[in-house]
Amino acid sequence: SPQVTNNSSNKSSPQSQPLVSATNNWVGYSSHHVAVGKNLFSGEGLKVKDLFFQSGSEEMTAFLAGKIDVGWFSSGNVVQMAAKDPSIKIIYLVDYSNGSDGIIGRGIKSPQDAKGKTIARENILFEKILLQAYLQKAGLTEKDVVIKDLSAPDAGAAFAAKKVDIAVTYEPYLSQSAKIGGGEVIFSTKDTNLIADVVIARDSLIKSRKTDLQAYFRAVDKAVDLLNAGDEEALKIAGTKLGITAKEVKEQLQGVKLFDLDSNKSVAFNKDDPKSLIGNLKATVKGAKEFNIISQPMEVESLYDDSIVKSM
Amino acid sequence: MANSSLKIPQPSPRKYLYLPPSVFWSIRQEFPKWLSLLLVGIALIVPLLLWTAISSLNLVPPIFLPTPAAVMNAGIKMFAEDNLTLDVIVSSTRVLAGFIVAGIIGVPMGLAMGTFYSLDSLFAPIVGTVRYMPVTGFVPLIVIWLGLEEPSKILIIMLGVVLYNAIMVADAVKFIPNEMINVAYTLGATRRDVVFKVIIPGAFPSILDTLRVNISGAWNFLVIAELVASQNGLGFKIIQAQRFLQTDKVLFCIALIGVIGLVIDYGLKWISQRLTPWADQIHH
Amino acid sequence: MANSSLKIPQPSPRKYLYLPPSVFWSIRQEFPKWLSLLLVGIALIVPLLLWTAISSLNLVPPIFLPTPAAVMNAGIKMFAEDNLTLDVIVSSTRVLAGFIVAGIIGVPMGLAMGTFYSLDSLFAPIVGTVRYMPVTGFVPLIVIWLGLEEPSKILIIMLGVVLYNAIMVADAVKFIPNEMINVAYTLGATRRDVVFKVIIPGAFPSILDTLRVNISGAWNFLVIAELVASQNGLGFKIIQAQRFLQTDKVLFCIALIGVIGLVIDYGLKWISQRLTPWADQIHH
Amino acid sequence: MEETNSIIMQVQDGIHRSYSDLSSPDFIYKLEVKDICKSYSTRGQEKITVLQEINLQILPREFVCLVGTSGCGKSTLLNIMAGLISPSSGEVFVDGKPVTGKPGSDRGMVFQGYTLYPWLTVAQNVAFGLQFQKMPKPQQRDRVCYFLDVVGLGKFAHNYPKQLSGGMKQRVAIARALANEPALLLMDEPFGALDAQTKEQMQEFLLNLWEKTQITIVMITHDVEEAIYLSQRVYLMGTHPGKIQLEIPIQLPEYRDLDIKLSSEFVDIKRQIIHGLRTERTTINF
Amino acid sequence: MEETNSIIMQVQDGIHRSYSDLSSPDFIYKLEVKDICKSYSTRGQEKITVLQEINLQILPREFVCLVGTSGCGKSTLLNIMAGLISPSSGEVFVDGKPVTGKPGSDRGMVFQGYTLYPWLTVAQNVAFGLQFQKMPKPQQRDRVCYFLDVVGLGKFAHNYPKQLSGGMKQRVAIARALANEPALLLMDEPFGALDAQTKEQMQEFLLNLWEKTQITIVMITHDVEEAIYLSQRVYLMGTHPGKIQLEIPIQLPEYRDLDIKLSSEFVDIKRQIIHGLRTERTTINF
Ligand SMILES: Nc1ncnc2c1ncn2[C@@H]1O[C@H](COP(=O)(O)OP(=O)(O)OP(=O)(O)O)[C@@H](O)[C@H]1O
Ligand SMILES: Nc1ncnc2c1ncn2[C@@H]1O[C@H](COP(=O)(O)OP(=O)(O)OP(=O)(O)O)[C@@H](O)[C@H]1O
Ligand SMILES: [Mg+2]
Ligand SMILES: [Mg+2]
Repeated sequence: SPQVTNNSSNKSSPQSQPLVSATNNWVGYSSHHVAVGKNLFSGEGLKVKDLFFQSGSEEMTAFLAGKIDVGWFSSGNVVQMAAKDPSIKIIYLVDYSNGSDGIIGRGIKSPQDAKGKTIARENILFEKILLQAYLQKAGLTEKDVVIKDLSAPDAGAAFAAKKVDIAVTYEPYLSQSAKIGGGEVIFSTKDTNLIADVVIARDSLIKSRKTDLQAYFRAVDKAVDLLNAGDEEALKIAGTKLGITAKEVKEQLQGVKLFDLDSNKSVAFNKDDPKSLIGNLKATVKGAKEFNIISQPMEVESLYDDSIVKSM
Repeated sequence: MANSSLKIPQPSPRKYLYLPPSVFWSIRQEFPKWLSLLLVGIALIVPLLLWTAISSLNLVPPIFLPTPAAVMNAGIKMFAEDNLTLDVIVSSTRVLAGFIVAGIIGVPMGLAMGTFYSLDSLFAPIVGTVRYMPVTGFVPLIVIWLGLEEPSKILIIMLGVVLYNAIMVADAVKFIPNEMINVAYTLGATRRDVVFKVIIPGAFPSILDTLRVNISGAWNFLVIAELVASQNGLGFKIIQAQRFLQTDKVLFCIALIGVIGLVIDYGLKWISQRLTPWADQIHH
Repeated sequence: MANSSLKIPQPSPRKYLYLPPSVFWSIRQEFPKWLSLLLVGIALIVPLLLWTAISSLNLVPPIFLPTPAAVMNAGIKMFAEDNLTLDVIVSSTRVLAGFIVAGIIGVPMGLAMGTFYSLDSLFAPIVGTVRYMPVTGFVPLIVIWLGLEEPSKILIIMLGVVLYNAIMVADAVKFIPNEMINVAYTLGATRRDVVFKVIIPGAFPSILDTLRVNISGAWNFLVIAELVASQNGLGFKIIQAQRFLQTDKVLFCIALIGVIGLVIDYGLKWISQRLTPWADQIHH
Repeated sequence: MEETNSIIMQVQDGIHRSYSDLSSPDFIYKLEVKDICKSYSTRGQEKITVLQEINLQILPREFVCLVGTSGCGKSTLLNIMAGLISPSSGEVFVDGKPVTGKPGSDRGMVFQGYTLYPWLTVAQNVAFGLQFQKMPKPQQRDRVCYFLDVVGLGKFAHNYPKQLSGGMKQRVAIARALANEPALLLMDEPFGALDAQTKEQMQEFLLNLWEKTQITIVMITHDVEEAIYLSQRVYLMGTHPGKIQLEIPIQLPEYRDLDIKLSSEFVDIKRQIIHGLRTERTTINF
Repeated sequence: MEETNSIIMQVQDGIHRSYSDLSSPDFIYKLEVKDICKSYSTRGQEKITVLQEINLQILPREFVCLVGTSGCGKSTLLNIMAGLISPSSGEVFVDGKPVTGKPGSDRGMVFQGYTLYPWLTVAQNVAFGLQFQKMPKPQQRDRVCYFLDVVGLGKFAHNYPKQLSGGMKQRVAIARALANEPALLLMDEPFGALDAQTKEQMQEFLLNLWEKTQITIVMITHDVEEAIYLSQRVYLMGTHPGKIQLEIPIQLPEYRDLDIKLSSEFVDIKRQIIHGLRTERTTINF
């Protein structure tokens, strides 16, 4: 299996090397922006190089290319990357989508009604899994409906223009399109662990820069607390990064359940908790295999490394 | 050869065909400056009016097509709060850098292809295949080799344009008459001289046209380029605003790119005219 | 005027400059067919060898650059299992449809702009702004108006190319000498006749060149077009494979597009030569 | 051949008006050029006046030649007559109607640079004007055939212009203008690229055509003998700026043959014109 | 003016070799054309033979004219001599060295279509060849000035070609070829677009230049008088396919003036050539 040498992790004096940390425009990653913006990382004596992507696929490419030390991804993306590079490990649970992602429909009373309907969704693992979870309730699969491959924004537009009956999308498209398109949210990630976002790093980095990572997550933890407390300045920092107002960040975050260090310790990697990340990963790996996105079945245990979180 | 059977009972006052004078439809004749300005004005105002009409009549949901006024407001706010000026500067620099590199590589390549059949044979297969390939497909390789900084963004823009430069310049060189090359030979020119003293000056107006056509291509690739770990730029702003359904911002950025384009187009046309005083002035 | 002070002590056997004969560097002279084929061969094989070398030496991780053999295998599998033939047909149809519409609109528009200053004033602002704008920004509007079926895909491809057609044809029309138009006038041609009998035939070789240049643009926009609710097509396959990090499939599809492009390029060149027997044959 | 000749024969008997007809009050000139001035403004430099107050009248069925030193403005004047260049001031009338800046098929033109359409064969070039008259195809074909024979290019009907020699291109341009049967034929050095033999034949044909049809001809030529042999009046143009220097009526019989070039009247006129040209400011100094 | 004249004066005394020198075994012709054939293959049609077994020798310091009907292949032959067109078979030698298909600055050429560079001013066009000799700028300027004066275009030095008349363009092309001082000057109807006056002046100048320098000149012309007046030998070309029909040595004194055109020898030669041209198959029938 291919091993990508990670330049920044193999260098001798790890302390002098900034940690290259990458996120994308998902609102759940606001804690990263707050940690950067409020100098929480440097407060921990850590140099962090902040990379920001507008699309998950570019971020995945950069990570696999060894240009990133610590990456914030959806668990679906991680499963795909780990299939290519098994040294990639999940070390922290950022959030669960908690209503921020969902499915809107027009005249859909129950999952049974979806049969034969036209559904717009993006061909991305977490959206496929979300739709699968909904259809499964009525024993349906994607084969029983007409799928239109559209990015979440375009799916929203298509629903608003009544070109499709059902659309899988996220906020703010979710509520806006439902309103204009004369429909309602028929399924969402509220109170589920269907869509999880995590932080990953490679084995080598986890070993060589353990202290740095600990400092890193201490800073993130502070940021999460600020956000959860609705700190005005923190929201504003996140908003600036995402191109929205502090108020909008706050609204958006209502559809996201952010995890701090404690809940990471207690929930995230706890096999016994039905809402743990393990459950999410199992579903994701299963979906990925079903959808032929990965060729080999994967051990969920090989996907994460809770040593950093546990050591703190 | 004498088998024809012409009977021409020429009706005495034969009907002759005249060219009726026309201002609007004049071909390469004088054209009043005021009419030109009027038409340009119409061309700019009519789409704006259409847009206003469509958006005010709610033919399209306003979140997907806000009114021009809303877009204008969003723009003013972006300039005031989001430091849009920086985005404009950053994006323009990227486009310019990519475009200059594409010119430095593409134009000589095109000249070489148009001039030498050997180099045409050598480059045509590459130009003929790579030109068709979507640049997005190469983004991973670019990231690996050039990393996430400016060079990869510039390379993406460059790749999108360079082969178009080459093929269009090569096509332009074809139209230089053989006689011009022959004259140079009889005056003692080497092939090198022919390239520098005949082919380059002869193709110069077309090279300028080519660059004017293709600089818009460079702007088209900006969005793709700024997908790669950007912190700013107009393309970045467009994608960012799209993510949160800020259509007014998206449209403002697009319109801004359009205005930049218009300035570039008219500017390059003006420069073209200055640089080639010898060319037939066709208009005015 | 007589102020010159020429002293030309002409060294008796003056050094004259000759053009040394050259096969490889010949300009518009005969060029051996075999050498041309050899060079085309080299141009195709060298990049393949480079690719093989880079990928076999593991200079780039295989997830990003699989070996040609691996890509070939992926391709064979795609043809066998994924019905790639259908994708090729579907994508070609889309490109062709978009391209034909872009030709039907863009070429007359370019002719009109190049011919009439009035229509140039009218269209130039639109061509000069819209050409610069990223098509991606219009996708939501296209979805709302045209829906999710073929028309919106064709429209995206069309939008990507049509203005380039227009501006390039307009530039070509400029190069038709005034005298050709004047001759027609003295023979009783109306402006309409001039357009159809002088300007169109005169610009015809350039129109063909323009179409050949821009059909690759249509293929470039295929990926964007097939982001919109596609179930098949090469662009769709590329996006899908890219999302799921199947670089071998991505590269195979890209290479396939390149091969299609090469065939189109040489085909159009050949057709060009057939259709314009009167043009100077420059090569061979 | 007999039949094709009909094209020339079937015309009214030319009523050769003499120059004195001008006295008639309602007389209408075929072509009248009134107070034409033309100047070009060049970038940075001052205006260059090329033509200054040109006045001339041409009678119906007249054959007039324009001679003058190179660069004196002959081509410019002819283009203004044809309506292709707009004068800076002044007007052009054909049959009393103003046609300034209005080209038309009444005034055929042979250009100094020939200007054939490279994408058309020789035959198609000659037929170019006929299609605008909506002439039926077979008739077009016959006429093209006839005029190509006239200029000796029957065999080259299906060649493209790039396959022709300079003189052959010029002859195609002549055939094209003739085939369109203009009322007024404007020719800019039409026989300049022809060898003596061909030129003589073309001259004879042109004279023949002129005698048998009602056509009015204005021709620029550098060949003084040609001018005298063909025309009824010669305008001598002066230079810097271009103006009409001299008007020489050619008092030779209507029907001329080549021998006339040896007659003493002919030689006298020739001397007169050459003298006129010589007194023009000499532009060449070495 | 005295100083500029030095360009012409500073040459060896011309040793005018007579035609009989040819007997010398190691004699080297200035230009030799050996068994030249040229044919074009046209699409679909058969091959057209344009030149068939052309053989001719030109002595150093000779002035030779080529005459022939339009389309007989004169320009093609001249282009082959210049090395610009490759013959189908045969060879061209300059000073005994083969130069087939090898153009060079030893053979200057004035093209039938002038072909000026539109992006260069008149002066830059004339200077075009000088830059290749790496001539210093001031010297270039002087030479350009001189030759522009010669062709009477001193005032137009900074105009672009599009601002010139046909005859003026032709003169620029002549000046350009002359300024480059070739050993052998090939001219394709160089005075065709010039008025009688200018043409005479150019002829005189050319004769002057030729007498005072070692230049060898081959010139295509349609003006038989010009051919006789200028040259020492006239080649008459026949047509279909092009071949050398007749070679007429001009037995006139070396130093000629315009009056010579009236001498009986001159008229005799003229008659001979015109007769030669007439016996050529007539291509024009009407
Ligand atoms: N590319 C070509 N293809 C076919 N035939 C050609 C081509 N070029 C020239 N010819 C033919 O070659 C012949 C000679 O042409 P050339 O230009 O040498 O004539 P020329 O003697 O210079 O005539 P002119 O006095 O009219 O200039 C012509 O009959 C012409 O039709
Ligand atoms: N576009 C232009 N700009 C400036 N001057 C011009 C332009 N066109 C022509 N001229 C000038 O007008 C004058 C007359 O040109 P024209 O072509 O009418 O001369 P001509 O009498 O036909 O000469 P020739 O016998 O050499 O053909 C020339 O001196 C020329 O320089
Ligand atoms: Mg003229
Ligand atoms: Mg010729």
